[in-house]
Amino acid sequence: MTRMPIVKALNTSLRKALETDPKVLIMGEDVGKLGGVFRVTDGLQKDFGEDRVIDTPLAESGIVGTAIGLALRGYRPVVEIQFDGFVYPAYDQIVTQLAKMHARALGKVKLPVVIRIPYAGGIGAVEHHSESPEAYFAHTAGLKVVTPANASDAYWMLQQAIATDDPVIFFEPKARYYDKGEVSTEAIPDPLHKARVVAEGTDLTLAAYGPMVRVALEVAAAAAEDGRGIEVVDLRSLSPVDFDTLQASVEKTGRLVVTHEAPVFLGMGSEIAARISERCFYHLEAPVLRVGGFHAPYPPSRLEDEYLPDLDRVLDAVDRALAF
Amino acid sequence: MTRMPIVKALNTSLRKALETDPKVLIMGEDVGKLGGVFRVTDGLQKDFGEDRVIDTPLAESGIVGTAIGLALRGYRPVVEIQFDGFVYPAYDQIVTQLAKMHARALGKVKLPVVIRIPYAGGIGAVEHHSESPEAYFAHTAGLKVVTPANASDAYWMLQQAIATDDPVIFFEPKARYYDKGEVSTEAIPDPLHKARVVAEGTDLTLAAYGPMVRVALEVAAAAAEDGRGIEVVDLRSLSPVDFDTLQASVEKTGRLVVTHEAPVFLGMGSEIAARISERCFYHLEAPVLRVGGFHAPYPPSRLEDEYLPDLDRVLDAVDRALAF
Amino acid sequence: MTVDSTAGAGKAPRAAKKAAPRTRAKAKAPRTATTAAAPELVQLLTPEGERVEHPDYSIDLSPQELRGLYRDMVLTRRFDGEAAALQRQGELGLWASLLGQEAAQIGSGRALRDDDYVFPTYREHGVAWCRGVDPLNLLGMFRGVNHGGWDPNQNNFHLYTIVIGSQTLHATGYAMGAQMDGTDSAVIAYFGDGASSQGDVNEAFTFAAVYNAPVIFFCQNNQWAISEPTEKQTRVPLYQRAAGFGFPGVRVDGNDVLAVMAVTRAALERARTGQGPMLIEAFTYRMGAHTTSDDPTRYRHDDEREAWALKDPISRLRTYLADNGLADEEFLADIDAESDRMAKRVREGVRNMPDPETLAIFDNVYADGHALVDEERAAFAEYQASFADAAAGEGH
Amino acid sequence: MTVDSTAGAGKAPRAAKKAAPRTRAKAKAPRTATTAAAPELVQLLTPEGERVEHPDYSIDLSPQELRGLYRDMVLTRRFDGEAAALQRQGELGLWASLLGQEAAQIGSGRALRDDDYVFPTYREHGVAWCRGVDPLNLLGMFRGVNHGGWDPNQNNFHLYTIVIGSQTLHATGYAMGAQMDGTDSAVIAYFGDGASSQGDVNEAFTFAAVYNAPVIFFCQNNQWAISEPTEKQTRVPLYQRAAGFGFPGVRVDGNDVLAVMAVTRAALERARTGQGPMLIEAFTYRMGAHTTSDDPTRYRHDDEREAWALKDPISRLRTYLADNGLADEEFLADIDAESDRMAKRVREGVRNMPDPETLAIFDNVYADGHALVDEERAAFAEYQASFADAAAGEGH
Ligand SMILES: Cc1ncc(C[n+]2csc(CCOP(=O)(O)OP(=O)(O)O)c2C)c(N)n1
Ligand SMILES: Cc1ncc(C[n+]2csc(CCOP(=O)(O)OP(=O)(O)O)c2C)c(N)n1
Ligand SMILES: [Mg+2]
Ligand SMILES: [Mg+2]
Repeated sequence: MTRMPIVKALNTSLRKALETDPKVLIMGEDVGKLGGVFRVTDGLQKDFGEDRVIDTPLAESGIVGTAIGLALRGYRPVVEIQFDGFVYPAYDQIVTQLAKMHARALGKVKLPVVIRIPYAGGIGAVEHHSESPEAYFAHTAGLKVVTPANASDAYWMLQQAIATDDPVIFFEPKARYYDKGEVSTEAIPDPLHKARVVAEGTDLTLAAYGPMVRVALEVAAAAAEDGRGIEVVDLRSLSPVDFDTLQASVEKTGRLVVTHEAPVFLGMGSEIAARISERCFYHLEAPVLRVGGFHAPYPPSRLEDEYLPDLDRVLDAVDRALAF
Repeated sequence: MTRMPIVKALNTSLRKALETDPKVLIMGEDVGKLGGVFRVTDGLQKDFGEDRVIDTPLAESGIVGTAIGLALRGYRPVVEIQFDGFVYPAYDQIVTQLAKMHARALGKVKLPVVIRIPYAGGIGAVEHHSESPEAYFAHTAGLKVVTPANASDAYWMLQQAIATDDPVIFFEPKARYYDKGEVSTEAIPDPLHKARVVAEGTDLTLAAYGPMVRVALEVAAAAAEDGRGIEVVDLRSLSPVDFDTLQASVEKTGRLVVTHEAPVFLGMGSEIAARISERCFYHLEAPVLRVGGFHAPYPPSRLEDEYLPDLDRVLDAVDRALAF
Repeated sequence: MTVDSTAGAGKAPRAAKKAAPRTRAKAKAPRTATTAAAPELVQLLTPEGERVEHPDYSIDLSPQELRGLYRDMVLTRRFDGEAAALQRQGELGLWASLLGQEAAQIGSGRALRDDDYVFPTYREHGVAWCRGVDPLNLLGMFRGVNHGGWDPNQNNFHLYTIVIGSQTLHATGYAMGAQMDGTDSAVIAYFGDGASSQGDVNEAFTFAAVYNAPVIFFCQNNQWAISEPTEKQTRVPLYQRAAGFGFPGVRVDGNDVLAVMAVTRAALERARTGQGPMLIEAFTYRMGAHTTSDDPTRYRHDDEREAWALKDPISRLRTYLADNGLADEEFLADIDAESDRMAKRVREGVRNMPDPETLAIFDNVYADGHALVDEERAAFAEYQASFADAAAGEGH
Repeated sequence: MTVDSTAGAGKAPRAAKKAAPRTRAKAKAPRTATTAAAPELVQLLTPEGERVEHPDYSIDLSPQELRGLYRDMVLTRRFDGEAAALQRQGELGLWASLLGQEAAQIGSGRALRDDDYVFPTYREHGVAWCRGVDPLNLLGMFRGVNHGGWDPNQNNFHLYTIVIGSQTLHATGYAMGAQMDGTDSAVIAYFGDGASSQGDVNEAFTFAAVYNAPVIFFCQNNQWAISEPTEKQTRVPLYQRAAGFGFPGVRVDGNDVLAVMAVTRAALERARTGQGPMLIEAFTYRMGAHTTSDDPTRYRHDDEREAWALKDPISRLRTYLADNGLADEEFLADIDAESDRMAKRVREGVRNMPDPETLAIFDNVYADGHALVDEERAAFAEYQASFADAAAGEGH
């Protein structure tokens, strides 16, 4: 057990993957000497060489497209997209090629490509550096989508994503990169696509993932002071979503609030609300409420505290759900 | 009033727009002499010249990117993307530029660009020619998304989309191109973003759009034989969605089924189910049920009849909702 | 039957007389056609079937090899014609014909080694043939029973790619891998003149150059991208694109199987010896429609097609073989018989191709499984079973 | 203070002595630096401040114009330094410095006519200056109060674009429009060496060539894309990319304001007279970090920077002005004073820049309104009011 920030857990996980599987490659802009703009790949090129940790031309479609070719050749590329807002030039390669090629080949080729994307806001950045595009990927069959919320998950989920024979979009909550947690490189981790109850409670279920898990735990703590038991579920996986864990919780609590930074309209919360409303129709004592970003471009950073769902806004939804 | 197929209504609408506004341009692959692979632009280059009806290089990002530049110069480009599955190379320009530029400029520039996309399946085509990517666009703030289901709407909604000062993604149900309907070029059309009740009923609301409206009407007719009154709502606009019309219907019927060709997971139905479940919490006598495509790539055409929601599958959901 | 009309009709040249097409072709050549190659065009066999030399590229093939190329082209054309016929008969939903591009595909395809890897578009039936891919495999996607579905690694021939240009990046990545593996295998990526405009293709050029990847970019400039002539994609010859990315480009007569083979061999040799990528522009012509859904009469003139018919890749090699006593009646008859057998097999194979099982919709979406897919599959199976139950119930 | 250290420190050269930098620079030049321009590099003013001629490009400026360019560069550098300081003081969230690229930006910016249109990246503060954009406007996005937000049509200077390469397509489209309008205005698109790899930039080349659009592609090759040297983007000089798309490319000494101006003027003249696009590669150097978030010590050596410091764009023009008696103490003092005034205004302006209203989140998402945005705005306003109410309630 070592205590380390998420960014270090990711770095350690990548190092482990490079050490144990010679087919693992790291590709991206500035991942080499610089170690990535967030230093997730710090020191890796030095130790594993320019063939394993590859600084690429500045072209996201090219990065993902060549990663696909490398995967076809038997490699397991781990691609870094520098920021959420820069994944779109690669969207075509991701949606029409990476996601569909296994099916196109009737299973005869596999595409073990991981695309790491530092995502979400709260770091005071300029435009395109704070977005939460996860729904675009979760809606796409053929992709798996996961997002860790703590250092241990960062380490293990990245190991598991790299070991998966399917393409995985790996969203890293960049505002949490320096959140520290215990990491055991020995422990037996939870399955990659399992949600986890991170706080127990009986009055209401609060579902969150990535950067919002910390906020959700704060909400639970604040509510506890008022004597209300909030059960917080860290979804961890967005495709597939572990609806069984969520359903079990909602059957117990009768109420669900979902929160994420992405815009509410057609965000993950919409699918969760739709499905849980169906699965728990007779258990729900209040409609599923959603707290998320607005239907607006991510605002300039001086407004991001207002734009992002925070303790107060989530608590407000919790209150409304409980008042039903 | 003239009876014409949707494809002709679109052609007539484009001709009208070219005639009345010299700033309107048509751009795309094969839109010139060929008149587009579906002939939507048939004859327009001949009559309006190569400067107004522009055959472009084979590069979707380039098409949308230059359309943005033309819009900045005061033009109103109407872009054709040849098939749904080929819009992704332009996704970056659409999401990071077209959708956001008006806000980036604090309103000082407008982006009146229409992107026409023949979409959805049922035409026996090869891969990438039958997809329903509307949720990717409806989730994106800054875009408007609409889809006509009949010839009159095809004519008028395209007129309205071109007149809009915002970017509009205009989805054309390609399998319905030859469905005929009356078009009056004099009538006062419904507002672009208004849903329309196309069949009245009191037992259940069935929401559909684009290609599924015809199926929904067949469902209503079949159900009527069994003495059940299905109210069919043609959503017409997917961003924004006219939830008021939908809510009014559901408050009357107490039940809602939503159907679309796109995969259910994070499809339009998820947002509709989530929001109507919230708005009509005390009115719903059954959970909102969704009938759509599966979480799988659009299958080879010999399987598309099974993949697409059809009369039977929608009726099955109607039965289940009514049985609740 | 004359050489030209044979080529024009796209039929296997079974009754071709040993005519003297050289002079006739010259006499008939319309203004737009140049029978002599432009200086930038590598040519080793003229449209009239005459062997010429080129300062940079040469080839020396045995009679058997020459006959092999001829056989490949004839069989490929026959297959293509058969598939088009099957489409007309409703057995295929669509067909993308390679008519006119046989030399570009056979010349390059036969230059490859088994361990080289091919990334095709949707029109490389001739290259598939060279790789030993069962022609029936190519028809599945056009029939609508799958999206391709063959095993790319069985013949080192990747699946057909429909999204224009995408495969050039896959090829580049694959070549980067081949290089890292320390092999001397090379990779070849096919694409069209229209595709040259796509960002992906140009990004592939950048990656290939920067990593010095052993990849050949093989552009079949068939003059058209559906209805758009090449001038809508570029205002200079496409082979010139390469130099600006730092590797050589060459334009070859794409209807001259010998020149294509020579140039492709040279490019492969460069790639194998660590000299990096190369762009080959095979200057050819799409004799047919873009696909069976297309109507080229809307956008191009017959005389263009007629001019190109005079440069037919098959007739010029037949003339050469005949002129040099390399092909006798027996040889030609054998090919005819083989063509017939192949065509019969293709027809029967297509007609007997089973439709996929409904639940195949859920197969191979993921390699490692996915809860949602499992759930949807189960629900759909149950839904379908309910009809069977109802039917069975009624039967009682 | 010597010329080199002045340039190196990035300060306005207020106390520069009239040294003889020519010989010194030569003596100190490390191996990687060439004081004499490579033959392919257009240069009209050497790093030592000596006027030289070029066979294809010439310029003849009045003393006033020369002093104007000098003033522009000094003020731009001062503004840049001031912004960097404001970032260190926490007034800005980020700053992307143009230090070292003043000549590339001023030389090209001053070649433009008012009716020409500029599509910048995020680093064109010098071009903005030439267009008359209020420097304060540039700081809004770096402070985080907006995403740019100036009116592009006021100075024909488009918003900064962060997604690499996108703006080259906007510029091309805009130029197509200018051409259709029958004007002789031109458009200039700025982008970096890194950006040259993006598909969008290459698609812009294709569109510009095919439509013969009056657009200048102005690439500031500052040798780095964050931590990646230009070799990670191309293996041949970038200006050569153009020829393969069918238009001319030229490499100019990007630290030579005269050469940049001459080349840009020539490109504009071509564009205005219907000769289509041109690519200019301004060979320059990013003297600072990529942005204030970057730490270049991790990936590049000081000696590279030192070598480039010898080619500083401002010192060479100052030397030339001084050598030719075109700038006296008063002129230099005036610029200093003007710099100080401007810096003061910028400092104060930034500090007084108001934060946007919270509800501005919902403004300008759409021009014609959108029901969902209206609904969310109303709900959020109500939510916020509930706190005010609560606070008011508590106050009672
Ligand atoms: C990204 C994308 N856009 C559009 C299409 C539709 N489309 C299919 S083939 C084609 C023309 C291709 O022309 P070219 O590259 O010259 O190849 P050819 O068909 O001539 O062999 C087009 C536009 C597509 N398949 N992919
Ligand atoms: C599509 C995209 N990918 C990545 C980034 C992150 N990024 C910002 S600047 C930059 C380097 C740009 O280099 P260059 O084009 O040479 O311009 P310079 O910064 O040197 O002026 C990168 C990778 C981005 N802004 N957009
Ligand atoms: Mg072509
Ligand atoms: Mg740079």
